[in-house]
Amino acid sequence: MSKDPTIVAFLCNWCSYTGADLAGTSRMKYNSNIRVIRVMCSGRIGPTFVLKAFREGADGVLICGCHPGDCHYHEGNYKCLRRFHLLQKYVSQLGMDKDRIRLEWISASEGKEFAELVNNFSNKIKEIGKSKVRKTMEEWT
Amino acid sequence: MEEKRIGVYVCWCGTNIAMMVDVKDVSKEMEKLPGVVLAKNYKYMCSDPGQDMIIKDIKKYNLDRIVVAACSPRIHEITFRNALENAGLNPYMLQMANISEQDSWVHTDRIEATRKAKSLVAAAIRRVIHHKPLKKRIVNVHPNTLIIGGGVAGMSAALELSEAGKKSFLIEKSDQLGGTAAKLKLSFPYLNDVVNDISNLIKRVEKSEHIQVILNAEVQEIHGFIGNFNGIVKTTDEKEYSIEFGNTIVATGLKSFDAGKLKNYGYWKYSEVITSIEFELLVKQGVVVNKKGIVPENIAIIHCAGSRNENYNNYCSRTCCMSALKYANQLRNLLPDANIFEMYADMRTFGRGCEELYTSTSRKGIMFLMFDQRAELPLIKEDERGNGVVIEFKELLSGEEIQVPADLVILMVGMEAHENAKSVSHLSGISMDSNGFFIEKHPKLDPVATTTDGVYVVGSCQAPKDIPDSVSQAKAAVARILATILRGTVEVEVTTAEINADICCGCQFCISVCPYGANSFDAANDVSVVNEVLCKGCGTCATACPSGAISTKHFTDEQILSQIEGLMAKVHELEELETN
Amino acid sequence: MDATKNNKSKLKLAIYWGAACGGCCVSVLDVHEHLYDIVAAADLVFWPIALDTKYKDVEAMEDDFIDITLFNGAVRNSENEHMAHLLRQKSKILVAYGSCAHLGGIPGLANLSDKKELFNRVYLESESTMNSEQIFPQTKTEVKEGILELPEFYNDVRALNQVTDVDFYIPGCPPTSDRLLEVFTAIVSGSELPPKGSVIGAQMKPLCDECERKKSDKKQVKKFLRPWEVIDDGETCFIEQGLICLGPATRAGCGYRCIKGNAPCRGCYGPTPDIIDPGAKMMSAIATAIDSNDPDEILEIIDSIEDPAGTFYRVSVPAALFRKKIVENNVEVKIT
Amino acid sequence: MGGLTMNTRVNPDFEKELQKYGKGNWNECFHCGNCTAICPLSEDGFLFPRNSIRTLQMGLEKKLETSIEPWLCYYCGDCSETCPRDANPGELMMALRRYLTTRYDWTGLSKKFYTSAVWEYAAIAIIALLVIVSFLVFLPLRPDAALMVNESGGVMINSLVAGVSPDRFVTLIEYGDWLMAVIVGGLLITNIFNMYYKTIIADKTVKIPLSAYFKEFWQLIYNFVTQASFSKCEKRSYWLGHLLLMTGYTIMFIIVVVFLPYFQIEEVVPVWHWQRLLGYYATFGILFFLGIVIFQRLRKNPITMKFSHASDWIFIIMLALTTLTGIILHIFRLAGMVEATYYTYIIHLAVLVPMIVIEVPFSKWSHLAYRPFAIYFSKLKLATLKEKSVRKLAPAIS
Amino acid sequence: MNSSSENGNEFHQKVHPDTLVIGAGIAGIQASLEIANAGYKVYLVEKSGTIGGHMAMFDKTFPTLDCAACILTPKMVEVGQHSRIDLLTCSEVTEVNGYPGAFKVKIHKKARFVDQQLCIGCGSCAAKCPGKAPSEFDSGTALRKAIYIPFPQAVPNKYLIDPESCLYMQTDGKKCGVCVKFCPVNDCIDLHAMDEELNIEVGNIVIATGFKIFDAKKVARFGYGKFPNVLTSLELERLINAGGPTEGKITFRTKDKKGNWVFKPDGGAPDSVAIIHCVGSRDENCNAYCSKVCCMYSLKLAHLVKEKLPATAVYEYFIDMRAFGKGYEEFYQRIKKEGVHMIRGKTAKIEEIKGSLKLRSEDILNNRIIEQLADMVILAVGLEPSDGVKQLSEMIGVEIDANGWYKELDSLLDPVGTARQGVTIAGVCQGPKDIPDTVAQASAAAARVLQSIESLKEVEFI
Repeated sequence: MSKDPTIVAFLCNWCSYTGADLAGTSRMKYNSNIRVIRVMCSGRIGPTFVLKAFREGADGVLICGCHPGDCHYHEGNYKCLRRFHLLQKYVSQLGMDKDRIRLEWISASEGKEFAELVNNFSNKIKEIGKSKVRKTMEEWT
Repeated sequence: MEEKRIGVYVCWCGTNIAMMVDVKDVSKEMEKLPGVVLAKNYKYMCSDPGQDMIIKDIKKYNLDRIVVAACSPRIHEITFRNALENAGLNPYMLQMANISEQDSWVHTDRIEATRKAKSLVAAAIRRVIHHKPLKKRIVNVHPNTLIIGGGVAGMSAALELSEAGKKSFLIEKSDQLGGTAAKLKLSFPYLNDVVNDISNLIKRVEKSEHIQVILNAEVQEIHGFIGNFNGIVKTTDEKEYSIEFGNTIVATGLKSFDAGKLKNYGYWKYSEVITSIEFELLVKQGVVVNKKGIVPENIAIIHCAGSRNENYNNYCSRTCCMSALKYANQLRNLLPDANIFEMYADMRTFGRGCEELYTSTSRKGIMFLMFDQRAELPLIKEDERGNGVVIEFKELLSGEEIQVPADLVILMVGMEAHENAKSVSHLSGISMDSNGFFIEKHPKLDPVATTTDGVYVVGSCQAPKDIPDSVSQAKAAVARILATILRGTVEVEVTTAEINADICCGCQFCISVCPYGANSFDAANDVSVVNEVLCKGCGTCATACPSGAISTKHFTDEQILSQIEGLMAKVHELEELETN
Repeated sequence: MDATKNNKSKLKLAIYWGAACGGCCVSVLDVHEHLYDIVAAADLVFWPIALDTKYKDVEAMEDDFIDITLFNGAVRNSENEHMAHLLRQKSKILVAYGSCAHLGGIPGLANLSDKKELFNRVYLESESTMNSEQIFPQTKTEVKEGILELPEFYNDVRALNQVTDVDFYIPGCPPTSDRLLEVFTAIVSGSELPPKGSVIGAQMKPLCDECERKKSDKKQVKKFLRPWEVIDDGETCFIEQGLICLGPATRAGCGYRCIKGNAPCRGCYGPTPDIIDPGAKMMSAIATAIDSNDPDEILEIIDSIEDPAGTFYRVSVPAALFRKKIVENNVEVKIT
Repeated sequence: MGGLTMNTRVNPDFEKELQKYGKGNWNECFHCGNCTAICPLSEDGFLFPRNSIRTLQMGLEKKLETSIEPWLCYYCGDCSETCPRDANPGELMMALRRYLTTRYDWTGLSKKFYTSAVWEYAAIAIIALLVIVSFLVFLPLRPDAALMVNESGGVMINSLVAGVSPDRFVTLIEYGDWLMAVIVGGLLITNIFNMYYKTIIADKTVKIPLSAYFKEFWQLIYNFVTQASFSKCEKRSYWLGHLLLMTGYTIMFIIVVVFLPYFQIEEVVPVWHWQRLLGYYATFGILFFLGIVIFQRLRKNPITMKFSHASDWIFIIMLALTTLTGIILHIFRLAGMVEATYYTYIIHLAVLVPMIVIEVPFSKWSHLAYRPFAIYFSKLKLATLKEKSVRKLAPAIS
Repeated sequence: MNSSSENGNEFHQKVHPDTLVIGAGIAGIQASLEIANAGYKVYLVEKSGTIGGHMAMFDKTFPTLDCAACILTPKMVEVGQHSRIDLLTCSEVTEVNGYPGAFKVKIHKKARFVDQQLCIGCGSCAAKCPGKAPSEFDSGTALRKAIYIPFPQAVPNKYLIDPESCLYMQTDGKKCGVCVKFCPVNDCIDLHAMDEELNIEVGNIVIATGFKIFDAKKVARFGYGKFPNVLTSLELERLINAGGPTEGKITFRTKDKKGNWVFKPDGGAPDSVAIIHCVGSRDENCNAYCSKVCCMYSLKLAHLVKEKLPATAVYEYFIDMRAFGKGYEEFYQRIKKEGVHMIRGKTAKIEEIKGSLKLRSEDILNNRIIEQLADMVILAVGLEPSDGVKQLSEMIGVEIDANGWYKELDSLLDPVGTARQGVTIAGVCQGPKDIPDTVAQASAAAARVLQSIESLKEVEFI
């Protein structure tokens, strides 16, 4: 079986994690190569977590937060948006395809949208192919 | 560091998980991980025997950390934390892995789903190693209650509280109490005259010394958390009240759908076409005439105006069928020999006494016609054969394309969210679904509470409902509030931020980041400090802190990084297993 | 001075430089007159920049002969690696002295490109080079006198701890002499050494703790500027003036000498404790300081940060999670 | 949008109009489809009774007038028993049959009789009087009637009238019969044509080829004779009872009208003679079933007998009186009581003639004709609608 | 609160802080928890051997399809472990005297014959027990032993003996008694335990007696009881439930060796399932009222059948599809999209032909008769007041309406109070309703109790 790429997803507890649960209760089907880590707000997700995920071998990182204006803590998602763009610039400077990192807004009632997002992102990552970060960094020749 | 003793429990959840995830294989695999003392699986972990098993194991094997792989932590993290507490273990030494809503229910390949479950549980195990015991914070509860919305739900809640001797602030946007209920003449299903019932209710609210009614007022801001809220209310004549309260009840109700949007009904074009709200006014004055002032001979009542249709509102507004029957009865009394037509999609008369009203109304010579409210709506146009209009549509029960003459058409407009619903949800820190209704914590576990402690949603603002159901919900919220007031204190979430003074250099990056102003600069010690009372634990400042001095309890960098490591390590291990 | 004299009372001190600029060795001299105290307390047995001890002399020493070795400079080629292993074998305490040994330093920036791009740039494309036959340096070249050998040029630069086991780190580019002195006197006085692997000669708190510039909570930036684009008022914190200063993410201990020279901190003293990626935290802080919520405006402001990798990892690319260039097939990289 | 096809306008008043033809709270029906499903006679293309209730509720007069579904129902009452809303659909079909009878009758008398019982009673009384007077005046009893007893002691029935020979008397009666038959038959046939026009000709949706008429003709006879579809109803006892009555009545009709001369003869044939047996069977058939019906209608149980319209009673009573007077006539005749026979004979005719004249074309009797024709017409339509929807398919739902 | 005239209906002085809750379905459980969590004592009286009521039998709940056990069992655990809730199972209220605020209640507690403290729930007694009876919890789809636990997650999670099916008790001690021998804990089972009478004093009474389902045998034309594969909706719920007799598989009802009809996991799955709405409801011949929940639970069952047997064709015969609540209409549209055939037209009768069932119904919207062969037919039976409602209402002095549902004080503004102060009603005993409305009404009843204790407390709350 071809090694399916692995995607690490950081979901905020109030909106996107609830949306993912809703996709579950509505029995939507999506690609199983995604692994979810729950944080209280998308504002908690910073470059360190994303870089660590890639360093540990993730092929794609998905960050989801509440729609602008819906954040349970009012502004967490805006901060996440700012870090996301700077991080994309940094990683492309290091030679990694910046589309391996994706930020989307998923609300508590958007189960279907979450399922579609996962499928479409995992297809995109399959297209780009598996990430070489872990191999490159562990190579000491 | 003393050695960690972890217990892992994988739940079948009946067949919900077991049908797609090989739970036995997962629990066997987890035994190999470092720190894991035992790994078991059981049919219903959240049940009595399930929780007992955890409690007994903790005592028997003196476990100090528990991982439960089951459904979403949003549903049962509290349940298992209580189980840990009963076993004498700090409730925060628990980590859950969501292998049902986010694994077995959403994948189709059993091998893949089981492999995913293994990496999720391995990640949870690596994370729980870094969990630290946390003590729940107890805060006092202010006995007053803020009630937003002076409709029948808000008033019932205020009255129930005042009869228990508790004070409440009743804030009403318009200039009078009563909301939609005040506009009614009769109620369904027993067609009792409610005018004086509602006015008595309003009088009792105005008379009660425990209820401070503030009309023409809107809440500008709310700060604080359960038990310790404070807010500012501003009235249209610029008066300002700053109030303190322990709980909030949102009872803002709904407004009626704007009939003008329904092109086919020509609400603005024809004076014969009125909405149910306008009909209530007419019938209250006891004279039923259309806008031309003519007493109608043919009256058509059209259900589902703006409801159950993709182009307008997709949901059912629940109370219009019964109101329509009520109107048919009122019309029959006022105009004994008028022809009354009632056009419905599904006759939804489900409540107590409602089917009986439907039966008795059918005996009153009312022609019930069925139309498909999801297809093209019936068309209203001029009646060539005389004054008044004609409604043309396909009647489903006979399959005939028919024409109904009418010189009065009553549109049973559905309900929808107020324009300012979004700002109310912001204000009180609750969330709204795609239809604009406020989201309850759990439709069955907790139908009136919200994910924000101390804030309750009652009445139609949570979803369209009739008066008795709204009153039930209002009193249900009061039950929970009375319980917290009587106990005097309430436990508050404790995953707030904390600043390590040895590392913090006072660079003040974190001050402006916090929307709640929980971080402040202590000039004396040249460090920033967190006000645990205001902090809600979102963690944005922890990620913004350049020196890593700030971390949020239970979501520290170390915990999340180790969760990532555990996750990916298991993925690679299984991949190697796969290839060779 | 006879380095090999076996004088029991004196400590045997060795200083070596790998891929370095020599600044660290010079910083040892910066102690000025205290040099005599050092020399009094310790014998310099190996210090290529100053003494003529040969490699084979070091190889001749028995293990742990040297008490303390201050290894500065990164590991760029096989010679640096060889000496690193050798000195590790020969010395009781191996100290990564200075940013290059500690984090990879300025040479570490080479990791943003790979060996092929470097060689092309240096030996083909550089404006002053005429190399039509495309001759590249080889590890072995035949000449009539015999075989010339050069050390192998590794594909990436590494910090000392990525090559061998390091006891202590003294950060700084170069480390300030006062810190060196304090460390040295501490060792000489035989006081109890901190746990292995800890960073010495620097504080736990970031630079802002020392820095006298006025700080406030107005950390919102509409546009990031380069030092020459701002008339610095000399008092307020650089970040509040739109300059990226890595002070808040860098350990104090250097006496904020750069900021005294009106230049924003470059982070040479390395990250604060328990940080797994030196640049990521500062990048996160700076991004959070962007004063806009509109995606396009954010991109615009980020355009004003020309070179995130170079800015946030000035001295620490090899110590980063993304420690070197990743070659992905479909991504061509714009070399600034 | 809907402009093209002329939408038929609903008429809420029609339902009040129909109340006259039968009591039933049909507007209580909420269209659950239970009655149509429970009825074994309802089939695709001719669904009833729900469809008819709907048409009635909406006041689609034209559609109602052209529908033959009411005639396909034999009123077994299953639908009314199981109706969740007590809308008793069975009674509606009965009312519709009465209504349709008035619509088919071009003279308008039927409507008068159905809508006001007084008219019907009056009409019957007038005709009865007419018969009695005409007898008393034109065919008085012979003074020496007492002699008119034949050797076996039975009254020579045909020779009771003064101045008229027995065969002459019989032919007179026969002429009367035929005259009545012609008038009444004519009316009935024209009504049947009216029914044919309304249900087949006016219905543009289906064109019946000529060949179908002959191919399906056997249906007409078969259903007339056996009421085959009634046998499909759950309660077969209703069918048998009705069959008994029908056969008895037909026999009586044939004996009295068609072969009058061979039956109304002077001699009194012995008991076991086939003519008398035939008579006794016919009488028993009618009386037995009528007895049950009358008993049930009085007790208003079962549900089919719960609502009795005036026309129901009149039809039953007239039929019963005719039979009873026939029996008494027979007894008096056998007993040789000449005067009694004569007067009973007059009364017998005074009941028989109005029944034929009123009931046959204008009232309940007409269902004998309309039902078989309705079945025949329905078979015609079904035969031409070749693509009869295959019943046992999985419902293709949008 | 308008007080009614006779003195027997008025609070006179301080209200006794304890509360009696009758019936431990989700309504009783919710009310007890709300009151107990506010610090007052609750006596929770339950007729059967376990709390949980009907909700415990369901697999999933509409419209969110989250599993019923996942919602209910934690609340049951909380009740089981709550220090201020005194749980009395196998008990019934026999007498209520006193007046509002000071009711004296006599409770008859049937013997469980197994000591609740000692029993460790090992189950070795049940393994050996010869006595068998249809399991009430599985609504007859499976058999249980005479000594049994109603269901694995029951609270109290202890065994009890059903005297009717216990050989020992039927032959008053001559035969069997095998369970005592095999019980590892000595004198844990006492086959001669006597019933008890308890007398308690409470200030408020909450009635939450729930419902029983309509007996489908009353509609003979559907052939329930005659044709084996005509099931009630509750029976299908038990089949679909993983804890049920077939571990979640939908199978036919087959005859076992001894000739009684049982469901076995390998009983073979149906290829077509028809669900008939309004069985016993909206019917003048049975119950004229609408039972409010059958449309929605039928949609849910259709979805669950489709989910477990994707190839099976599912039909729903309904009159009006009453999907009125939050998310209900969207759920209805979703089920339609999942390929469940919705036919407007109530089935009239069912006949059995060569093992499969022929349904005859009118497909009104497509203007035709459908005679459909289905392997299995589910009757969406309506709700009726539970047994004993009449006596209980007379005992407590509150009225019930013609259909047997308790009468609320004011149909508009007080759906939980009754004509007698101190007595409140919650849940389906006041009329059919779904779980969210039941839970809300239970909390509302609790509010009335708390408010009554609070308002007449001597010491004014500071």
